[in-house]
Amino acid sequence: MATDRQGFEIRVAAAAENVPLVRHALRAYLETVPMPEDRVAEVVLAVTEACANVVVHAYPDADGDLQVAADLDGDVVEVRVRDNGRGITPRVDSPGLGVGLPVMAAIADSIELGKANGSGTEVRMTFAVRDTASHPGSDSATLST
Amino acid sequence: MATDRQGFEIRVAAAAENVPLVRHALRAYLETVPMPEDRVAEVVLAVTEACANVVVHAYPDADGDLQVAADLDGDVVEVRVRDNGRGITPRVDSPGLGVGLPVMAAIADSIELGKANGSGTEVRMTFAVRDTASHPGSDSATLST
Amino acid sequence: MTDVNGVDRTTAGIDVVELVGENDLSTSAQVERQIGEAISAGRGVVVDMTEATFIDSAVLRVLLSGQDRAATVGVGFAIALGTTTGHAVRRLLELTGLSERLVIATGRTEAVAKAAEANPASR
Amino acid sequence: MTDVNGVDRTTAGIDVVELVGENDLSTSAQVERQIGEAISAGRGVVVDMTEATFIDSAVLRVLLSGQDRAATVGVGFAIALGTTTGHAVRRLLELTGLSERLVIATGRTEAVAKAAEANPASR
Ligand SMILES: Nc1ncnc2c1ncn2[C@@H]1O[C@H](COP(=O)(O)OP(=O)(O)O)[C@@H](O)[C@H]1O
Ligand SMILES: Nc1ncnc2c1ncn2[C@@H]1O[C@H](COP(=O)(O)OP(=O)(O)O)[C@@H](O)[C@H]1O
Repeated sequence: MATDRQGFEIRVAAAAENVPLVRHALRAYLETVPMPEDRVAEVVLAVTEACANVVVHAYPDADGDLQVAADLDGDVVEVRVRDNGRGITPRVDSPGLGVGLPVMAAIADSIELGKANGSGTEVRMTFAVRDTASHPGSDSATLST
Repeated sequence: MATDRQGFEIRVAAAAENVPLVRHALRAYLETVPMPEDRVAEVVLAVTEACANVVVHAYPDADGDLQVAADLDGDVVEVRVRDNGRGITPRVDSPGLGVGLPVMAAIADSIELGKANGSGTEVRMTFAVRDTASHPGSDSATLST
Repeated sequence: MTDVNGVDRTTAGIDVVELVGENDLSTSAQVERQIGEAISAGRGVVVDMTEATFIDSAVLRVLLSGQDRAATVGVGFAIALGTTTGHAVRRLLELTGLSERLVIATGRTEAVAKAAEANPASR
Repeated sequence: MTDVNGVDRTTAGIDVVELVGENDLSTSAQVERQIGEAISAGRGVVVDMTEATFIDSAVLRVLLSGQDRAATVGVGFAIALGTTTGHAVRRLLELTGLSERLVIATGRTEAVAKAAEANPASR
């Protein structure tokens, strides 16, 4: 059984080609906590969307870091995605599909967006380790084809 | 000087024509807390965007309520916008401009999106009463770097 | 609450759609219609927000799509701001970067002149 | 890590763009190019995601714009899912309502048949 407050931390340059690395490292971490496999896939999707936003939006004219940290606290995994960029800035001309934040909000049990120390953005998401009633439908991804 | 934990609460049908009512009631409440006038205008904008999302997205096929509550806790106003709708659901065909959530995140010191009890969405935003902490350093995010 | 918005027709082939007081998703359809009617009739548009105290992103969407439609049709389009324009209006334009994307003038007269420049009816 | 995606040309005038393993914003431009080349050449497209374990919204955007472009040009477009398609792929399609907006088939053969129905080259 996993001990509380096991931690995970990674810091890479905010570049698209690093997002798979972050994802794989996070997935490896999540495999050490008692979370159903399908739920791990969803958490990894939500965190990928947050990382993609750092790559696409945080540093319009410069290089910068992408940091991801995760902790298991009791039955809840908290993941924090952080940058030192320009802070959340609405864009009417975003190159994205515009579903990143709502996808994160739909998957996570809660999501908090805050200003990181100094500058930049911190996205904090929580996910119950066991797939309880807090997100109905998340385990019934029945796409009939 | 305002006492802590002064409260504000309003509940209306989730309809576009009620959003101005909520806005005016909230503005009247905010005028009782020591917040600069321009900052009140921004808070009211962020809350309007959250209310608009309830009207546009929360109840696709039904009627429902829009609830807004606010509290002053020390130097921080917390506003909660709540519905009992379908929960945050990403849409690629949203009729909106897609800047609602980022506008809220840019204006608020922090924003949390969570599932309301049972069903629906709760958007919780905090705003420092005095404009000091509204930018850098407002958050004691603890990602050891 | 929200004062009544109106439309003035100028001699320069420009309709002035005036946003008075607060406008949001509850009035944005009306604003969209007023802008659309002017453009459909081949007239340019000024959206006068000198007396606008508040707009939300639903109104912003209407402004953007109005400007895009005017450009497609080939008529002028400009926004008028002024000293009595509300802080929420300026803040929203600024936050979203639209203060750079929209054609914005100080006061109605300057806005009408800017819109008329792009307007075939006035050339 | 991400396996290499490939493109197969079928006899039915359909190119099959195969997404293998994980795809996200780091590979979405490549996928977009592959889809775009097929459509530009007047061929229909099947995006075979039967072996796709993961996609993000950057890939979703490419799928949607591919389908839109195919419809504009008048060639077929379909997605193939299968039992080995990853949970994250199905969940993202479902969450965003795209499982209803995209033409989705079970397996490559059925997807090619669906795309060929809409494809002038195969009629
Ligand atoms: N880390 C970030 N730094 C700066 N801006 C951000 C960040 N994350 C999100 N944003 C802003 O929030 C908006 C909404 O993000 P999202 O829902 O993921 O849609 P998309 O990225 O497709 O536009 C973005 O367009 C961007 O303006
Ligand atoms: N209260 C809510 N209930 C359900 N879905 C919501 C709610 N608020 C936001 N959403 C979802 O989040 C998305 C992003 O919201 P927003 O950034 O305000 O953009 P827009 O409303 O213009 O699409 C919406 O398109 C919608 O799918």
